[in-house]
Amino acid sequence: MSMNEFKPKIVAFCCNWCSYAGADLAGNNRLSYPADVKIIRVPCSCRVNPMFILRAFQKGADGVIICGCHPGDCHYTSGNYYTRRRMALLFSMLDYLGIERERTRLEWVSAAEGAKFSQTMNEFVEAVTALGENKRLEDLRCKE
Amino acid sequence: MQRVTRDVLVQKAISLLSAGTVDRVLGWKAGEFSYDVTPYVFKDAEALKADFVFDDFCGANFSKYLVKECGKSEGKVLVFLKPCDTYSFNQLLTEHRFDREKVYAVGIPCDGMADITKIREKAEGISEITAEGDGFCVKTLYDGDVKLTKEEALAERCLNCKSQKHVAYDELLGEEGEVIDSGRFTGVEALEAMTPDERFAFWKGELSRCIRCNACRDVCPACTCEKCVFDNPKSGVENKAIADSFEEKMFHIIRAFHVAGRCTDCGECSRVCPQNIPLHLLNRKFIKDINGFYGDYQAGEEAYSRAPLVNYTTEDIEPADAVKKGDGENA
Amino acid sequence: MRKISMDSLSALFEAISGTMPLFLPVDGKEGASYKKWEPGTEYSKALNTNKSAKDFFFPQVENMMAFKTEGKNIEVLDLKEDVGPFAIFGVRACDLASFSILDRVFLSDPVDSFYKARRDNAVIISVACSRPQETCFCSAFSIDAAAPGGDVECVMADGMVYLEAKTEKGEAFLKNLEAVTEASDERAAEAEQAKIRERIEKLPLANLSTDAFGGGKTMEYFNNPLWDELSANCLGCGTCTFVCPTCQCYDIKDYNTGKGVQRFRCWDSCMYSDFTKMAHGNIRNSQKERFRQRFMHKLVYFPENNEGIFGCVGCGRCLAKCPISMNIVKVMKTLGGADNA
Amino acid sequence: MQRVGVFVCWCGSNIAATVDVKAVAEALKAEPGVVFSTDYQYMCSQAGQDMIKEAIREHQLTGVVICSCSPRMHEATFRKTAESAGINPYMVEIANIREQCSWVHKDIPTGTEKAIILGRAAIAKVSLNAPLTPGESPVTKRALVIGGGIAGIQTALDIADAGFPVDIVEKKPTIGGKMAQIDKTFPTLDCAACILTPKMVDVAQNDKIRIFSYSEVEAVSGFVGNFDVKIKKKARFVDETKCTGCGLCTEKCPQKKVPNDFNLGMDMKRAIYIPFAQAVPKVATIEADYCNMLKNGKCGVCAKVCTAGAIDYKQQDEIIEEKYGAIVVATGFNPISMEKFDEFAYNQSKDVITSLEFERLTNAAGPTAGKLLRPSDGKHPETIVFVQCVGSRCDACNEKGKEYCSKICCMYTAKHAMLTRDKYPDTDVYVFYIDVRTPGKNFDEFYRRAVEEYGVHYIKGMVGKILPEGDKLKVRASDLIENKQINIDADLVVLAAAIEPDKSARPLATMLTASMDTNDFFTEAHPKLRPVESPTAGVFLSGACQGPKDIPETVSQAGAAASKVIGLLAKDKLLGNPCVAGSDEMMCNGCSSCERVCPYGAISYLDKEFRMPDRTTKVRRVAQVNEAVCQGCGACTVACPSGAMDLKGFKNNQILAEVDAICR
Repeated sequence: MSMNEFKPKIVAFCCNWCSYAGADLAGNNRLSYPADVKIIRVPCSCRVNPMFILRAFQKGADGVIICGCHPGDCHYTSGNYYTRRRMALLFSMLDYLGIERERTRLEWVSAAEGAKFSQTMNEFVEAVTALGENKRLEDLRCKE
Repeated sequence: MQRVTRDVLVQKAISLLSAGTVDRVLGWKAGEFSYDVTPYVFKDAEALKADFVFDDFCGANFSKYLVKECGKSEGKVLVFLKPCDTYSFNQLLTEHRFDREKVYAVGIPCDGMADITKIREKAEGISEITAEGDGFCVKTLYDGDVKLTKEEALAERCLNCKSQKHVAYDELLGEEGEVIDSGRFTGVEALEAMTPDERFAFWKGELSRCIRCNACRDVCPACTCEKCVFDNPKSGVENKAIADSFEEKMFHIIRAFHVAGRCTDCGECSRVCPQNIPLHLLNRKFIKDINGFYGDYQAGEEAYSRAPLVNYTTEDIEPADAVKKGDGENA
Repeated sequence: MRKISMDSLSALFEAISGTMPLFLPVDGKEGASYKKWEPGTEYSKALNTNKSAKDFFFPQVENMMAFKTEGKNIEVLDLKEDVGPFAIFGVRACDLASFSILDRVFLSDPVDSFYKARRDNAVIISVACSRPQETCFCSAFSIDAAAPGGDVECVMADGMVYLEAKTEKGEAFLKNLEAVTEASDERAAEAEQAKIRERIEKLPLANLSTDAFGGGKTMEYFNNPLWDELSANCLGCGTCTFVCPTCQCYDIKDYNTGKGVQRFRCWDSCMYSDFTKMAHGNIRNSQKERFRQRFMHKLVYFPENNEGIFGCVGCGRCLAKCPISMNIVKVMKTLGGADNA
Repeated sequence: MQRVGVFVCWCGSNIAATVDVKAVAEALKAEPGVVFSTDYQYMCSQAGQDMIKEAIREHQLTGVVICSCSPRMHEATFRKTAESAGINPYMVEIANIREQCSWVHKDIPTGTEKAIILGRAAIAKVSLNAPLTPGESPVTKRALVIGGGIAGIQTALDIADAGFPVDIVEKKPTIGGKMAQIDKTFPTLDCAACILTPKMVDVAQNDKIRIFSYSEVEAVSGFVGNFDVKIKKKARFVDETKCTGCGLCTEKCPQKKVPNDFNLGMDMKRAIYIPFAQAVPKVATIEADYCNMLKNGKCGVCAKVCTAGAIDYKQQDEIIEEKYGAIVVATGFNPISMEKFDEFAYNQSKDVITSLEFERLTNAAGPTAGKLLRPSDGKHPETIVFVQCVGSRCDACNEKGKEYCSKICCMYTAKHAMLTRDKYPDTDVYVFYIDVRTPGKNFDEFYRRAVEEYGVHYIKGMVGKILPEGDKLKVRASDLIENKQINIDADLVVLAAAIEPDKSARPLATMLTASMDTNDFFTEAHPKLRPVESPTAGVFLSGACQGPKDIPETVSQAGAAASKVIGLLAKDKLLGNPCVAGSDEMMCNGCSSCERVCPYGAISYLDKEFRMPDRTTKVRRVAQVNEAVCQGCGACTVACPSGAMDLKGFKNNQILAEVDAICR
């Protein structure tokens, strides 16, 4: 590993009931994924405001992933259905503005899917690393 | 040229005033020139006779004014609504933003409104603009008469008019029109067909002109928040100017997202932008996506309908597929 | 007086650019706006730019300083940029007049050093308005669009541009351009100026009068009931303020970059609900009060404090840009009574 | 400014092996607001907790950050620790540096760097935390059961047994529901009435239970522990308190042409009637549409013969208002209408009947006194065809039927076929099926007996068409196993109609703000783990209103719902989750976006007078969150464009602060 290899900053919003527990399970099973991923716990994926995602990019994130319960399994019955609509429209809009679509992702990870959590994060980090630094949604003031 | 004349509207307003149905009239007031009409609340027949205008420059959508105007007196206010204004009217009703009982809405036909910015590109030093047949004749200070076709003079939103039908009114003047299968998404489709690099360059060129005057927001009938997040220091995203190119994107993405599923595509945002940014291309992207992802939905078409972003089905499209669909597959 | 043919303008621009950066109106999607000249850049034919020329001296956003934090330590960084000489070509009389209004604010004690640095370094080449527009009313403020002034004054007539130095700085500047210009007498330029003055007299707003306004009129207008209807439908946006060449209000804000704090100033608008917001709230709570402030400032308060000089130059941008077509001319005509109607 | 203490746990070597805990504690000491930072081997141990408590006191900490295992593990532990040291338990934040750091990353520099960032995010968040207190609300110790079928009966009995008063609202004149109409039950073949009616009597005699029969729920407001319900008691024109149920009126009433709905219209009743002999309450009811006295004032026979003086032609609908702590929905099911199934000739021939009609035909109290006779001509049918899955398991595009399996039809059809062959061995019995589904105790044995012992002809295939011809029903069907078309001349055809939720369920769900699926079955709070609770707190589900069920399943769910209700009513006060949504009224537009996405119906609106900054007053519609109902998902916070709606414990600025700290 060379010293100046690009290490992306990844913010992962995980719902408390499924995906955060899935991440814990990945830990229990020692299923590794890059340390570039930092998790923020939210009660439900529907708590994730598009503003949080844009803010992450503004402050220097290179990728943002949102993880929630599988459709139909939401602890709050319907929260993730709203998430799905909001993110479908938001991601499509970001794509429309010419921002790389691989920088945002929504995944359904259950509390039992530690392996899926780890695999998803590995894939996501790989995809974002391939894109390189986030230039299109950056705020120059927040750069070094 | 509008098929309904100013005199008809004035007469209607005076008769409703004298019958006591309404105690004031929200209308357009003549300005200094042929084109600079101002929204104005007329209180009596004299003022109406003197200053009321209705012509090809009455583009302002009055629906939003009702939010402020309704509380001002016990009586009803008369409002004239063009077909596209009625969609905003319904949407505001859906969101409980004004008291329907305090309004008397008269639907009026519209033959498209002229865009003074577009006319200025063709004619400088305008001393008078008159409708002439299907187009316009612009008398200029230095270049004589300049003739403009409808396409050269009408606002983009009117050339791509989505509906001649009034979806809300107490009374209708003239014949009811139809919903139009317009080409309003062609601009969005053209962008979708570009590469991401081209799209990024396009939007950079457009949004970098933004001066954050907030005119788009302040005129928007979907933006009636008591306090906008961008004005609220507690929101964490408040700002008064575009201090970094990121903020122009933040402002316009969030604004478009906040009105997604609620935007009636009235086009006021693009009309008022002092920097000519085609802001409707953002809102229309959301409208087109919503139609493509969740089935056709026109905000305001039906009062009290459930907007797509406060609704769901268990079979909705996944975001990854949605983004791919934006490549033009859902054209 | 020097002259150069319109067809050779690019040679003039190239010559100026050889010594300092040159900015001039260029057509864009928004209309004309000032851009830096590069080979191939076309000078706009538009009468005036979409936004005013005040941005050169008082930009919308300007970084002032930064606080860099490291753990619990803090370091203050000066972010003032070094400003070198630059030239602005194509400034019209109204915008030029606006500079002297801004100077009264920014160059009076305490002097705004950011503003002053730019102002001192600028060479302003004005252009007389051969084709004033229907929205123009600079004559109401005794501004002569035929002789705008500046460091160098240009008059364009019959395919020629006539340049005349108006200041020492301008003389030096023109001297440097002798290779691309030739000497000329004043006749053609003066003839054009006379024509321009005739045109101005025929403009629709030519009769607009400021007689009803000025210092000492605060009580006459402040409680005028007409403010209610004038402001009734104002959207409270900042369009008029931001296109205005004389509006000079700003806010100073801090931005947390995560690594420290960047302090910047940016334009503010008295039309905004959070303008001059203080601990107790706003000093002007209704849109009527805010609207009144903007026009009272331009028509009464500013002249009261500045030897009768009004805070408006009649550029007409707000007439063209206000989303509801409410503007200073309508305010003057409504409040000013029969003289103006 | 918060005074934050940071406690970095080694978790033995679980964390310390991959994270340099000392370096983490040292680095976090430099963060704004941090006044104390340390590390320890086991923070969750008694010694570790004591260390935290002591630091809170010594350094006057106002916020605590624990860098340790997952908050799902010890958040509650550390909150209690903080509380016992005198600070609000919600002033604690956990940085998960074990499951989400030390266990998934390999080398110490990487692990340490990430642990510091996670710690920073927790510090940034806790700096914006505010003390939170769970709301308290009292519990009205009375339950309402909506629906008086076996589900409602069982739930009511179990709740009453625990000592809590229960009201049953039943829209029919008697409780008993569908089970009262059934003849025998599978797979034991005991008589339905024999096991149901004693329970009905228990209900009637239980002094904790009130029955509002011939009544409907009119309006529901309030929330868990505190529901206000309006019940409409429909006029039955008989004074319940006076009627002795002697039945004389029902014999003397001259209006004999009233279709008997209890027998599904297969015979007639009088205009004044008692649905069946064991009805509870055993009180007569007048069918107003048919009563001559009520229609034109000419008759009055019943009043004349009633020795108790119970007849009251002037009786009006009555509204009862009552408070409840819990509501159980037990609205049950109905067979779907066969009107659209032309291919089965249900409308053309009286001899094509539904399974429920078949139950009445074989019931001793039914229209034929239990003899299996054809409805058309009263003859004994010799060839009987049963058709399964009529309207069940249909394609989504088929608008006639349902996509789901109705679950009970396989078993009752086997029961019908078996009983027919048992009583009438001379009959030929065919059953057409798609699959035979028998996943229940003794179910498959039961079905095999029908085939093997009773010689019922089970044919895999669907009936394509039934044509009435003379006194026969020409049944055209396919046999998928033999792969051939078959034609049967049947005397009687019995359709196993799909079942659907009762039509009253949808408006009731709206009143309760309880969610439903697309088939109008009530949705559970969790499909696996909370199957008898609705997502709306305080609303419970019993029986087929939640999905198709047989009797034993219904009874067990009824008992489970009762136990949940008892658990709720046993509490004097309800403690809420303090991490709930709240609306800033000064910013709220009253637009209803939040209300529309709330899965719990926790948001309502109020027209409130506000004093505006310009010293005027203005009435505005603003959102109100009922903290007892809100579960804290946060859907509303994103739906709100103005940001007026925020979620305590996960406020916008807290999450933004975490984002900022991570991306720094």
